[in-house]
Amino acid sequence: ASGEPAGPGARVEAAAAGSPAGQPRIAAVIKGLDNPFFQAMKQGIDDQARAGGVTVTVQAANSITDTTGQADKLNGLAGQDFSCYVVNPISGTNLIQGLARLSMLNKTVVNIDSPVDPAAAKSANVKLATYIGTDNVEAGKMAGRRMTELLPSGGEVAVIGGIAGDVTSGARVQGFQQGIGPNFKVVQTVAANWERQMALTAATDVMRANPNLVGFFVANDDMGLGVARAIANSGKTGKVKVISVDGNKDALEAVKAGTLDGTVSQYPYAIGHMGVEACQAAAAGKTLPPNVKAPVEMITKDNADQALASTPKPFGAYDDPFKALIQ
Amino acid sequence: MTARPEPGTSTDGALLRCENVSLSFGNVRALVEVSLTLRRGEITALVGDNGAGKSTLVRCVSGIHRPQSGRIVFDGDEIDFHSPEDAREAGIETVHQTLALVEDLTVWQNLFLNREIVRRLGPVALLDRRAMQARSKEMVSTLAVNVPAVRSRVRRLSGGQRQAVAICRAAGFSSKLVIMDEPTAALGVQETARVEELIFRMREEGHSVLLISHNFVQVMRLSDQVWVMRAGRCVGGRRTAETSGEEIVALVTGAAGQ
Amino acid sequence: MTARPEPGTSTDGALLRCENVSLSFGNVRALVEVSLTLRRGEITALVGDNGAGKSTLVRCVSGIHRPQSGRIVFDGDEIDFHSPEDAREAGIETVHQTLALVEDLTVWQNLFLNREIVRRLGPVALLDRRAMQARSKEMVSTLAVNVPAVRSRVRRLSGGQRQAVAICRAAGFSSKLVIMDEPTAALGVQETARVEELIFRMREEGHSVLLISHNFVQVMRLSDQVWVMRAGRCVGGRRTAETSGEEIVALVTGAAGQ
Amino acid sequence: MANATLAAGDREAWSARLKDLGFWAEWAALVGLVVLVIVFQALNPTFLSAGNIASMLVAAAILIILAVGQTFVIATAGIDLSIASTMTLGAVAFGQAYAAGWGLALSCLLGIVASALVGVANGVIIARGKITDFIVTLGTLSAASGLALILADGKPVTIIDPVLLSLSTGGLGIFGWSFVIAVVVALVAHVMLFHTRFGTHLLATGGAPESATAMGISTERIKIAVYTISGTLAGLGAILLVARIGAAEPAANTSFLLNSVAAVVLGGVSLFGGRGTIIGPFIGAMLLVALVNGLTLLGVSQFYQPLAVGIVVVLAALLTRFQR
Amino acid sequence: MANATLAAGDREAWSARLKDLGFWAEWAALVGLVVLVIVFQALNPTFLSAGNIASMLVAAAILIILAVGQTFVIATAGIDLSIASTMTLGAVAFGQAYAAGWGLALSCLLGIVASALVGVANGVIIARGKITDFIVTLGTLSAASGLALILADGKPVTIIDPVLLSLSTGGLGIFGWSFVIAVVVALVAHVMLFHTRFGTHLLATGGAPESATAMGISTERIKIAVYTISGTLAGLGAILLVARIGAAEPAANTSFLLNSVAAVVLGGVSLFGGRGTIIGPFIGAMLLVALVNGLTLLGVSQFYQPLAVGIVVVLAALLTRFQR
Ligand SMILES: Nc1ncnc2c1ncn2[C@@H]1O[C@H](COP(=O)(O)OP(=O)(O)OP(=O)(O)O)[C@@H](O)[C@H]1O
Ligand SMILES: Nc1ncnc2c1ncn2[C@@H]1O[C@H](COP(=O)(O)OP(=O)(O)OP(=O)(O)O)[C@@H](O)[C@H]1O
Ligand SMILES: [Mg+2]
Ligand SMILES: [Mg+2]
Repeated sequence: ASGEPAGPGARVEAAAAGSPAGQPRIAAVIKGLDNPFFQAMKQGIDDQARAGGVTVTVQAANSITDTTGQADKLNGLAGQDFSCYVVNPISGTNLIQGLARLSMLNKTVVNIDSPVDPAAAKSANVKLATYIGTDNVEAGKMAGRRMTELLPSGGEVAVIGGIAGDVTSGARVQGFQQGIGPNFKVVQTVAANWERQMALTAATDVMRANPNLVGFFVANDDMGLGVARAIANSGKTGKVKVISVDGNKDALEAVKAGTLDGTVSQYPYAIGHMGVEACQAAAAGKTLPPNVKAPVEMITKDNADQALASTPKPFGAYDDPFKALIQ
Repeated sequence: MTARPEPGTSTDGALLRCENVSLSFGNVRALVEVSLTLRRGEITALVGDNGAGKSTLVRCVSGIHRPQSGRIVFDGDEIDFHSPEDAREAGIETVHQTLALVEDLTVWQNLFLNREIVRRLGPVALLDRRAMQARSKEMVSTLAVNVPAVRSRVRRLSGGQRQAVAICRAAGFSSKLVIMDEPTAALGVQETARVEELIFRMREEGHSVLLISHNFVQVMRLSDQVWVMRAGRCVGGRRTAETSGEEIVALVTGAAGQ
Repeated sequence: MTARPEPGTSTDGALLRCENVSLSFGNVRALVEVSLTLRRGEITALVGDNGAGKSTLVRCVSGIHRPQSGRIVFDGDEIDFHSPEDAREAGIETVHQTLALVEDLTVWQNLFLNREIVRRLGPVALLDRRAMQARSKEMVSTLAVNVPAVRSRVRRLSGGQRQAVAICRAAGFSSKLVIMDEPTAALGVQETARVEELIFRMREEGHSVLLISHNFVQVMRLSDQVWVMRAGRCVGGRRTAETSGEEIVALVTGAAGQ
Repeated sequence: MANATLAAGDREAWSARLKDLGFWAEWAALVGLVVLVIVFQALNPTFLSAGNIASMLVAAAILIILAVGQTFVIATAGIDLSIASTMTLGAVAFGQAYAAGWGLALSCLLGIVASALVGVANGVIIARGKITDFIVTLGTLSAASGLALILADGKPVTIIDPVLLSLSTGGLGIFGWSFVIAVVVALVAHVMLFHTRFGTHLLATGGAPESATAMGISTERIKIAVYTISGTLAGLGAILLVARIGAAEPAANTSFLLNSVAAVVLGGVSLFGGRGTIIGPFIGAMLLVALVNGLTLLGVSQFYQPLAVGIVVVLAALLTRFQR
Repeated sequence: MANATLAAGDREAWSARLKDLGFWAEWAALVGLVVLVIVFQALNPTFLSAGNIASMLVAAAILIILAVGQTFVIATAGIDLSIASTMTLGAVAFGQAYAAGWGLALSCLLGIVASALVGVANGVIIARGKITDFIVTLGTLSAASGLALILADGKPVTIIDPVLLSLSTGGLGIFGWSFVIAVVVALVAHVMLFHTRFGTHLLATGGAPESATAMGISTERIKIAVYTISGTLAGLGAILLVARIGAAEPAANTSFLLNSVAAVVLGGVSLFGGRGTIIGPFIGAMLLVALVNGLTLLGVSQFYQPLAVGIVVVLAALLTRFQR
């Protein structure tokens, strides 16, 4: 329900942008730099742009915490002659200023992945053409439900998060806590700064402190692989479950191999892909649906093969309302 | 072996009196029960071999070190300086052997360090650079032959030029006692003559001077009283008029008893 | 005004010859067409006011600065040192005025800096600390009266003790020319006497010595030849035997023509 | 007469300076900035458009303010590694107070005070405890971000306030308010450093602490003062940060730390203390911001940007090689 | 006879040293480590279990190796900010070579060579270009991580190799192989620093570069050498990192940077150069690892951990206050 766009009117904007032949020039500002999740997103953007014959510039923040740097990049692009902006803000508000400027210029703004804070958007007169993404809280919930499925009798679990205070990590962890059954007890939450090496060390320590631990929830795949390694090192493979979020290729392979017990795949590829489609649709003067749910899958050993075969695209069918608009 | 004030030196005219001052660095006994007296309005010399403890004594008087035992009386009051600032406020200016100039600051900034001239502009006090530069120029040219630019950094100066700046700084501000630790060591003949003139002038103006020097000819020429240190101890003091260079050398080398 | 080698000094026995060496720092002309000659096996003195350019000339000869014009001939070859290492390799050891000791290293480490004694253990060469410490002890005790521990850091030493260490370092290694920039400035009487002895001994052993000093009595006592600098120029040279302290003073102050 | 010679000396000094390579090295950051501007403008004409200049200036404001604080510390031969997390703590304190209904002014004050207190703690521990600056501020880096997390319970607080919004979007022509504030801060800092006793004592403390002590300067008091200044400026930065991103977040703003030091060093200030300018770090900060902005405008790929930033930083620093 | 007096001096020096506060300060990191161990053991008995000790030692190995490299640099009054990203680049180079089928030995070599080259670049630019260490290594920090991203195309490479696996899991009793390697590195470094000419020249370069130059030491060569050593050790660290996590990632390992410097400073090495030990940084690294391990074992909340780390770091540093 979050990420409700603050206003429709994509048609007017596309016209105002005056793009020749309805071809948008797209600028995308996404989050990470060194994280495969956002690379898949970029790949989705690039692939669809190539397929649709539109030009696109993708910029990313220096790191997942670089709120002001990301704002600077959007501001840098805002002054240029782009007709459509695809943004994946690090926090709910950090891009507000630049977005307000874009709305003033009547540019199309497509919000993907992490939602812009609706209240802030409203007060700054930010008009979002559409929102495409999955809720990180929802992803966490799926992981929690999967954990409950794997361990019906519950037990002690631990959470390995990203940098302490990070918004994405916080939402995923919050979701996980909501998703697990009442028999579970979260004994510890450790911040491993999104680093695989730190996650490995932390998981080793946590298992030592809590010999009865039955599972880990890890806020992204990269750290999840570190935790899986820690479990293997201490000979507890299978005895301690790990579930992470993202759906990167390496993680899918680990799920297939059984070292990872599941990953919530959010399909950043599809999100990026649809982001560009939304721009195309807006440029063609179509009215965009305000809120589009991106596909999300719980990948387990059963469907890991399928997932791997189609990665980075989702293996199942999913609802893409923009496809019809740009046909 | 321990020295005590000469019978001849009455303590009435004493400006500074050290009594059994001791200080060790680890197992180096730099000062061992040093007692000596400086009279008001006189030039007092302190001589001794390298490593005898002269500079260490100076540092005790000027607030850099605190003696581990013994007491120091200055101008009638027992002093216990916690910092060089205390000593400067009490009226003791020092030219340290290692100069204590700030190499990255200019000559004028060094001369007026912690004595800056300021103009008040309402609540704020701004530096009066012009005034300080002009005064610095005057001060330095009284001593130096090859006068360095007052706005060049001290780092650029020759050894003797630095020495001149350090002496100017100590002499330029009225104080009761000016301590000079080997002030003319790096100076040329002309500059040395000027510094000696300056020292006499200071005595005339009523300041007291403590002079450390290895140049016994100079010591005999300038001083009213000589104290001799050897291996951390003060081994004797003489009125300059009543002694000779040979006697002082004998005291320094330990060839003579007290 | 420009000085040229004295008619009396034949250039045959010359170990070092500077010809029209000039060097400016920004707009400070530190050396202006300096020409002078040092003879083999002699003690040559260089005198002049503070800031006259003596140390700068020394730094040119020992490879720290490179002259902007002019040439320097050492031991028959024109030299163009790119670093002090070149100079040391050519056989020039220098005691700099600012000492050039490493304060955080110990006395023995300083004495053997870049001249370390090593023991070969297969492919690796390890320091022979004991040997260096023992030799250091000997070296320092020839000069110092209050001998500092060779394993204490130089930072801890008194002004004169440091000077002694610096001199030991330059004297302790065989070289063709030893340059000493005001070596006895900080030294006591006894230490000064020992250094003077050392300088004579070096001459006897066939080394040449370039001595910079503000002490004209010392210069007259020690040297065979005196060169005088004034404001960056070499204003004259004399055989010591043929001149007097007064003449030298007159040259330094500019009271006499060449 | 003395004045007349002085003035003559002035002119002479200037003309000599202009010929001196060292003079240009002092202005390395400026030379670098000018070169960068010319290159970017040639490659992409929107670079010098009013809109882009305005957004660069606004983007530079926080970094300038932090760099000024860092300059004071570095001029005393210290370093403030905690500057970015002190800012985070200030932002969180501000955010919590605002969310608790304290009102804008009071919340701002609280944010600045919280940051200033971290600075005071730094200064007191360093000066009185005689511990290396690096390790103390490394400790407070960690401690301040911990405090921020605890205070905020790890969650960001969205702050929507019309005054803050106009602070971050309004301004005088192309000069956004936050840039104007940064300029004022830099001017005051310049006067403090070069026209007050405090400034001279600060440089003496950095250049030769023992000599400064021997001249009766309390280096302890100077140390405490510079860290307090740096903390306070971090607090001011925190307000601008909240205004800019519309939220008070407890997550660390790590990039500001290295960038603030980089701006100072690019500005020609020696890390060994004793020398410094304010204009240098100011321009250094602008250089860093212009660099990222330009690379973004040119659409340099995200993977190549760090490489490009690294190379330009080293090249800009090469200009300072003639210094000293 | 000379030898006899020397030996007597030795004994005297030792007994005097033990009474000297300064002596204890040199061992501040050790004192801190012992205190920490006692406290943690009292609060949680698993802390000193063989298993936990083993995992702490393994976890410390990489940090120790980086800290040793950093010590060489810091002893010359420099700082290597690029050490962590150089490691990243080494890991990526290794990973790419391995994935391309170069075989383990060759790939390891390539990884180390890639890192060493970054070190050489650092050294050459700093020494020949005469630019401040800080800014050059800040530049290569950025450039190396950019290169790593480009090389890896932003993606991690999973590496499963039995030799690597046993490197990260096997060992001599509780001493994992990687810890054993770290100890060997530290021993060699100690000998280099204190028993070779190179070591003395290095300390002279750090303590008084001008004096060192005047004595004919080529400070340029020393600078290049220390950065090359630091880069090479970062490469070795990269191999251990890949072995540990089973993958070569282009991710920036930022925490290693500040931790490596912190270990060195906690180990009593002055950032102003000219002095240093190897055992100090070694223990400093152990201290940092034990601290995080202990806090995790005790289940200290993630929000309180940074605060605790900060406080302990400052307290440990307080022990060094009597130093100098
Ligand atoms: N900070 C210190 N730490 C350890 N030892 C010291 C320290 N300062 C001085 N010493 C030692 O104390 C002794 C006296 O030193 P001091 O500097 O007072 O000698 P001095 O008489 O001034 O000699 P000089 O004529 O050479 O200047 C010397 O042996 C010196 O090594
Ligand atoms: N690195 C430098 N930069 C600028 N000026 C310098 C530099 N070194 C020396 N000078 C200037 O060059 C002149 C000569 O200096 P030098 O040190 O050679 O004098 P000196 O004859 O050794 O004097 P002293 O007897 O005082 O040691 C001085 O005016 C000095 O200020
Ligand atoms: Mg002395
Ligand atoms: Mg000189």
